[in-house]
Amino acid sequence: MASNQLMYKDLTPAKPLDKKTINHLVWKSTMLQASFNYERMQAAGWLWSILPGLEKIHTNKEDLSASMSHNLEFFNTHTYTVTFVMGIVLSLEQQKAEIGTIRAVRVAAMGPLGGIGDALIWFTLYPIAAGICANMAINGNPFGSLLYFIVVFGAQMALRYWLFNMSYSLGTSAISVLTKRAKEFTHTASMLGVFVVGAITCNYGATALGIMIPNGTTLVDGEEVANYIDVQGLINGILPAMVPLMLTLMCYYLVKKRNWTPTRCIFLLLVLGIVGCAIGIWASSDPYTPLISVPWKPQ
Amino acid sequence: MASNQLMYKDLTPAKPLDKKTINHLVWKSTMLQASFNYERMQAAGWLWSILPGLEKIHTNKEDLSASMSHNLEFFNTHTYTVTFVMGIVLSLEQQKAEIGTIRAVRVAAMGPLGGIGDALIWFTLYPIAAGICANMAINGNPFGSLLYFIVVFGAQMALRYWLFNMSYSLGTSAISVLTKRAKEFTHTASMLGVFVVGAITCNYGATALGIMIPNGTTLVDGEEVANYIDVQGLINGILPAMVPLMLTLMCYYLVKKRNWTPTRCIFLLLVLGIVGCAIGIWASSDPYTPLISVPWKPQ
Amino acid sequence: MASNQLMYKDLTPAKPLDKKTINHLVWKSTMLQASFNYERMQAAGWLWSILPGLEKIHTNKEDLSASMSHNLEFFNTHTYTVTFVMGIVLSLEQQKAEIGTIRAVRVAAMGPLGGIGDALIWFTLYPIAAGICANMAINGNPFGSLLYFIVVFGAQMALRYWLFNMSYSLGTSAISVLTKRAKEFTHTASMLGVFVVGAITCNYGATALGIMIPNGTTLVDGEEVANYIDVQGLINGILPAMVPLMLTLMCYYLVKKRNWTPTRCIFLLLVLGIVGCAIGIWASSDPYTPLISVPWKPQ
Amino acid sequence: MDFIQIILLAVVTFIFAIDQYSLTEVIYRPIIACPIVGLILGNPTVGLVVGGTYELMMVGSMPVGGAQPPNSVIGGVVAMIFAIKSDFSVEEALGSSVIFALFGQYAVTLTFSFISILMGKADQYAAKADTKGITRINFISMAFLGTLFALMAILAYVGGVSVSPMLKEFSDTYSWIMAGLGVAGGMMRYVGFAVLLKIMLANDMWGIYFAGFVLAALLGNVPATAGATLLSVALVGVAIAIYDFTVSCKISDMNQGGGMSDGI
Amino acid sequence: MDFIQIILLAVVTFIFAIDQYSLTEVIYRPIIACPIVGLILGNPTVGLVVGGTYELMMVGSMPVGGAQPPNSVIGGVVAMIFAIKSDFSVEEALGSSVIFALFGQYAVTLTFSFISILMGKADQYAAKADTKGITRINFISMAFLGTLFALMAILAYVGGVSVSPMLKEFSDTYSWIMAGLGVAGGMMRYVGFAVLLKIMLANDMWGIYFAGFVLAALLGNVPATAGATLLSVALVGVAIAIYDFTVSCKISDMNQGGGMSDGI
Amino acid sequence: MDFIQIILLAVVTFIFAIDQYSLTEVIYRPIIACPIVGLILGNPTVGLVVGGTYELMMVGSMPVGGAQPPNSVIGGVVAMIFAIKSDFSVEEALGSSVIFALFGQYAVTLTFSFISILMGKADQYAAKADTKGITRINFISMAFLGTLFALMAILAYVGGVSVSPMLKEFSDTYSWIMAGLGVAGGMMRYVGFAVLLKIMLANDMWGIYFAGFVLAALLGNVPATAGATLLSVALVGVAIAIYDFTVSCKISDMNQGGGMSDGI
Ligand SMILES: OC[C@H]1O[C@H](O)[C@@H](O)[C@@H](O)[C@@H]1O
Ligand SMILES: OC[C@H]1O[C@H](O)[C@@H](O)[C@@H](O)[C@@H]1O
Ligand SMILES: OC[C@H]1O[C@H](O)[C@@H](O)[C@@H](O)[C@@H]1O
Repeated sequence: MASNQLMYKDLTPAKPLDKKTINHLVWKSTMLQASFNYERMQAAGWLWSILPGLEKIHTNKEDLSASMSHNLEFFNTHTYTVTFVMGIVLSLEQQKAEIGTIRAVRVAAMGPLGGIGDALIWFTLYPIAAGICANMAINGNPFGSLLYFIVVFGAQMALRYWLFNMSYSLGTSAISVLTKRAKEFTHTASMLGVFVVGAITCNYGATALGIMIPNGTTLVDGEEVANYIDVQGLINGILPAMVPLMLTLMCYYLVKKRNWTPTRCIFLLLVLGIVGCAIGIWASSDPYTPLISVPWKPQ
Repeated sequence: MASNQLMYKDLTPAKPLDKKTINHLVWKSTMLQASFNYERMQAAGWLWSILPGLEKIHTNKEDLSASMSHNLEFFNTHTYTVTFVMGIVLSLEQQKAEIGTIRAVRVAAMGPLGGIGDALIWFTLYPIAAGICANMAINGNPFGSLLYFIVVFGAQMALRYWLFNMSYSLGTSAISVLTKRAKEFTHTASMLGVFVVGAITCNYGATALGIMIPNGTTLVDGEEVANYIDVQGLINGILPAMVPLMLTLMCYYLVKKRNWTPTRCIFLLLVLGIVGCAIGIWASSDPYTPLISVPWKPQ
Repeated sequence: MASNQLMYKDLTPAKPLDKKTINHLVWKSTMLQASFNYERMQAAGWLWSILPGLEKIHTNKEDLSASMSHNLEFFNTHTYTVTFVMGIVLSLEQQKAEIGTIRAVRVAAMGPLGGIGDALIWFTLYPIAAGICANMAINGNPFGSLLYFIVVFGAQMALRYWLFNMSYSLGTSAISVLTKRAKEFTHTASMLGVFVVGAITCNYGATALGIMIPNGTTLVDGEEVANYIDVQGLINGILPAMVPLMLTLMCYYLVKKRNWTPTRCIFLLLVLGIVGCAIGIWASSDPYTPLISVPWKPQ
Repeated sequence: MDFIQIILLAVVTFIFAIDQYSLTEVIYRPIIACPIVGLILGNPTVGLVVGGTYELMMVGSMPVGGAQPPNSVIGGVVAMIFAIKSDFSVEEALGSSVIFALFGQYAVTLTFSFISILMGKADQYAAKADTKGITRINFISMAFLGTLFALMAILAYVGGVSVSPMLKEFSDTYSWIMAGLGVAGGMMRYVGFAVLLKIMLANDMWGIYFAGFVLAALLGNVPATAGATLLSVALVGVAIAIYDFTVSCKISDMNQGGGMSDGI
Repeated sequence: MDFIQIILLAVVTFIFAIDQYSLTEVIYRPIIACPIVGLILGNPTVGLVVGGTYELMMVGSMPVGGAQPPNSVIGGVVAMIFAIKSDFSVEEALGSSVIFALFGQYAVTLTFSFISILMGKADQYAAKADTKGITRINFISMAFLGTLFALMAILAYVGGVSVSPMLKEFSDTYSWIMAGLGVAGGMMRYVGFAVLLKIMLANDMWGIYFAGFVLAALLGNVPATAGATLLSVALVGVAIAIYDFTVSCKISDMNQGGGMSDGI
Repeated sequence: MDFIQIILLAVVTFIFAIDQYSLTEVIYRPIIACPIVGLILGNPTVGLVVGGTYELMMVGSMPVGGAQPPNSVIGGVVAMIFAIKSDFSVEEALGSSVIFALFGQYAVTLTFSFISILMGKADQYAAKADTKGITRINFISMAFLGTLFALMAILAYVGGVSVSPMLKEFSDTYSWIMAGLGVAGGMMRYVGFAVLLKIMLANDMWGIYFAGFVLAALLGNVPATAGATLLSVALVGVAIAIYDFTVSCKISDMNQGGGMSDGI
């Protein structure tokens, strides 16, 4: 292993990557998670993705191995925005920057980009596309599926392409900004993420109570009609989507303060869902009879 | 009077207050305004509230009198959030801090906490509770009254308890923050207060004009129906709740720039209300005939 | 020309302008653009507007000519908010400040005031007035026109009057603020302007697509009714007012990045409008038949 | 004239009077106090209706910085007497009570002036570390306030029943006065708002005031969010407050020669 | 052909032309100018309808930084002539007038170029402290603009009446051209927006632009706040602006070695 | 039992499994994958209905920081088998599939643990600059994941058809379990939210979280903006982000001895 090498042997800047190689790299970036694992996350996929670039840049085998080695260190970012990191790292490699610098830039970039990606892609782009297309599909229109593909894949490839080219051309001029501003970038990206997740908690949080407390009867057209107090209705009057909010905060608390694994949370929710229906407290699109007959779940 | 003493005689820190005393103090805090007055506001009630703590801390009579004396100085904050001040002051007393420090902390804390309390409790919590419960009561449901009590008193005691314990355990570590950040705390609390009051001006400002300017007639089903221009409707098209806004700004102007007392403002509003109805310009849930017959108030 | 003079000959401060002269100047300010031109914009009108003041201040003819000369330099601001500049400049003239100072203040003030004026007057006050009054006029009510005049002209004159008096009385005390804060003023004014323009893009952007894609037929009451996919409806589901937004951004791009003149943009829009209707893609209040018969424009 | 009623009324009013500033600060609110009075006067349901309506009218009429709003305890007691003993409608009862609420406010300010006098005594107790003395002063103060209010309630009961036919006739003839009182009652809260603004509003906060106003206009006019208006506003307000505080601290740290700040 | 009408039309157009940039800057607006023209041409009601509609179409088409939008004075005069003299519908009249509004815009830029030439003269007057000379230059400029517009109005009157049957037929046959002109007329404002953005929009302001957009989308689509959209946006904008200014000043004070800043 | 169906199903599942993390990261989504499975099983329309419904259920159930949500590929395949082969309703099919999606999630974590073992090998290849070796490791990983999933799909097909009558009866008798599974399925996304918050939420960001919540409540409940909720939120979020970044940079520049910052 050559990973404790500080500088490349051959310090002559390589030729800038040509258009073709860049396009190849953009497509290759989709393989980032081919070998995702819990030890180094995307490391091996990252290395694989940038290999076509590294091979062009490091004609010297010793340097290539040095480069490959440090690019096999822990790596994790969003799978679309990764091309920004690719562009800047390859630009540094091409200019034969110090290995420590390359590593610092890679690490400084991957965090905020991961956060922004999760928020704006997983939690914004996909839900938007789902919102537009799902109902078409549900109505039996295959164009819904097609449109979904076009929107998400189109946006994805455009983003990958644009980010790569932008950051590659920024190149060294962006290093100082990236490392000097790392703290600010992370803070800003986190704010954006938290804001978006706040929104999606409300917008796509669909869990609701199905508790209808009997409240006497009224005579309508000579017939006795039962009245119910709809607890979810009362909650909506206090704060809409309060149940999803509470459940999210509960999960947050468990994951953050009690160190639960996400999987454990998932099982808790499974239990909550089933037990809740056993005692008839959840609303369900699917009509059901609780296990226990409860007064708030009229047959 | 011993209030010009700078330090306690006995500087050995007292034993931390036990759980029982703390609970006692939390309940005692509800007596903060027992002897509210215009000279020192809540001072004597404040002293009374923290006495159980002081007695435990200052076994030395001289120190007790010194402590009681400086705790009788002018004091005013919100009656719920006061426990935050209690916690930190008692923590300082227990550690036998310099009297000047205790005084500074007490004064730095009472202002912003008062503002936050007024805004978030008087102008947010109570109106929310009223909004939820009043209509139940109006419909004859005694649960409305009960729920109101549960919500407001529950929130109150939880807040008192939490704030006391938090600030007591923060203790000395919070002093520097509190005194160093006093300006920022006040600014932030004021912003919050102003924001909330802006909202409640719109949300609970119910005053409306009842001016209906006759505007010809239309033939509907063979009958002549009079048309009216609803001035309030026009105003709503410019800015909803404009009348409450204007009246609030008027009161602000009088109180702030003309040094009116609030009571004088209240009398002005009384006159405005009555005179306005005399000439038929206000809308009223209670139908009325103006003193003077005016064209914009059709019978 | 005396414009390279640095100081006035007579440095004794002149008598403050009397109420009458001030009122005269406020009215005179409406002539700011009497001789608007592409070389110096409002310079000659500006000079004309402040002349009554300059004549009172500079009894010495040499100074008057010096003052007139430097006040003929390039000048451009919003035509209502100009009185703020007038007030402060005349206050400096009256105190016989250095000519460089006067020039600096004039230049520092005109930029942000122009921006604020454009945003809050051209793009806020006028549209609000139009929104309130236009429909009255369209319904044949001449009061709509009258109200428009009252609102806009009233606001205008009140603003001119208030700004003049405020800035004149601020006088020298405001110089340091104005010049020291010039950057901040400009930034803030720009933010305000951009925010308001964002709003009006959405609020008054009325361009919409008229594309109705045929989508089979349904049997309603025994009759075949054609179904259409309303493309504008789909767009509204993604972002309301997206078309106006795109067109605005297009114009921005052309004007900013491609250095197009506004007039060229106008012609482009003219072509877009006509060609778009030729192929039936625009919605129009006026029913029309496209030049080319297209499937998405049912007859 | 029912003595038991009078005595019970005096007792609860005594308690409500103190509860306005100490104890729970909740049961004195019209929505709770009025039904209790209603129970005493024999019609708790009218108490609920009057209480709920009056509660809404009194939203925002809160003491801020010691400035007293019209007094809802006296207002509520009087309104209940009119509503039950004299068969006034809810509107009439509340309209008529507006004036009496002002008397109540006056009684409060009187009390607060009186208690000021006791402060010298309190200083002496403190100097002698006489904790009993401090306790005594607080009890005296509460007793004073409670007694004053109880007396006013008795007076209202006795006077209210006899004066009400006249008042009823008056309110029919001069409907504009009753309506005007009702409108004025709804306006009282603006004074509370103004006092808070006086204390809090710095010149750089006008914008924030209007922003709160606009946000409430939006939330309050969308049916699904209307009920959550103030809670939502508070949440957004907290967001702004945290941000403001964080930035202010960072800036002031810079000033003090660099340093570290982590927000709250 | 009615001479009185022509003369009156020329006179008011002369005034409107100047009023666009000086005087009131209000009466030239379609909502006022068109009814006046309508009065002259014998049908003020049509003037109100055309004026109100045209006013809405011209919202946002304002001169920014000296960049001229299509000219609403000429546009309005021509539309009125078509609507009254040739019985065009409001849509047809306004559609047809779009082209003429462009001529009007051209006339304005011509004038502004011409006046540039006078600036040398103005410098000489200033050097001689000749205040009369400055006055004269301003009067000449206004007279030039007014006269040019008055002539265009006369031409429109004379030509409009004779050309209109042809135009009418044209507009029936080529309804897409008329519709296209109308659509284009509604698009003109985007240029105004773009020019303002060009002047103001720094890179760090894209977000604020979209925030304004989203706020307006919300306010404009809630019926109760729709009418108040722009006023509300302005209030919120002022809140943001004050905050930005306060923070910027604080930061820049820090930079200059600490100091005091109290916001505005 | 149709062999062609089984083979095709195995092949597409193999691809979807890889596509979850590499390739397009789109076609594996229920809205696309389910119709494809439907095509294979002979009923693409049911595939569209199940896929669209499942897509909405899976919104927000995304991997964040490597934390895996219930697996929608396996969930989708199983649901499709139930829906087509066993005539379950969409709700029943999706409810039943929730458990299987958990198995799928387990298979993924298994794979990610297995691949960890290969990293030592990868280091050796890197040290020798053996690019082929790196390529090989990636292919092996994908093949492992794909094969595991393909096997699960075959198992589901074979087992699903035989187990379904029992399951059907079960789901009729214990409707609360099926409903509970459905409700739980809709809750899974909260874990995704919580994981993101865990990574991102600093103490000074609670306000911003609630602000996002409130803005979405507004936008989502105004019909005209509901469709644009998340896009609008993103735009406003970008506005806040840019502002925060600009201010933070300015402040930190001050700290470093003054300097210039122009925002982004
Ligand atoms: O303003 C702070 C505080 O001041 C006084 O003590 C009273 O009016 C309280 O109700 C208020 O909370
Ligand atoms: O932009 C400032 C200013 O520039 C020019 O003077 C004109 O276009 C005015 O209408 C505008 O207000
Ligand atoms: O959080 C960043 C990133 O972490 C992991 O790599 C995966 O969960 C991705 O889906 C995610 O985008």
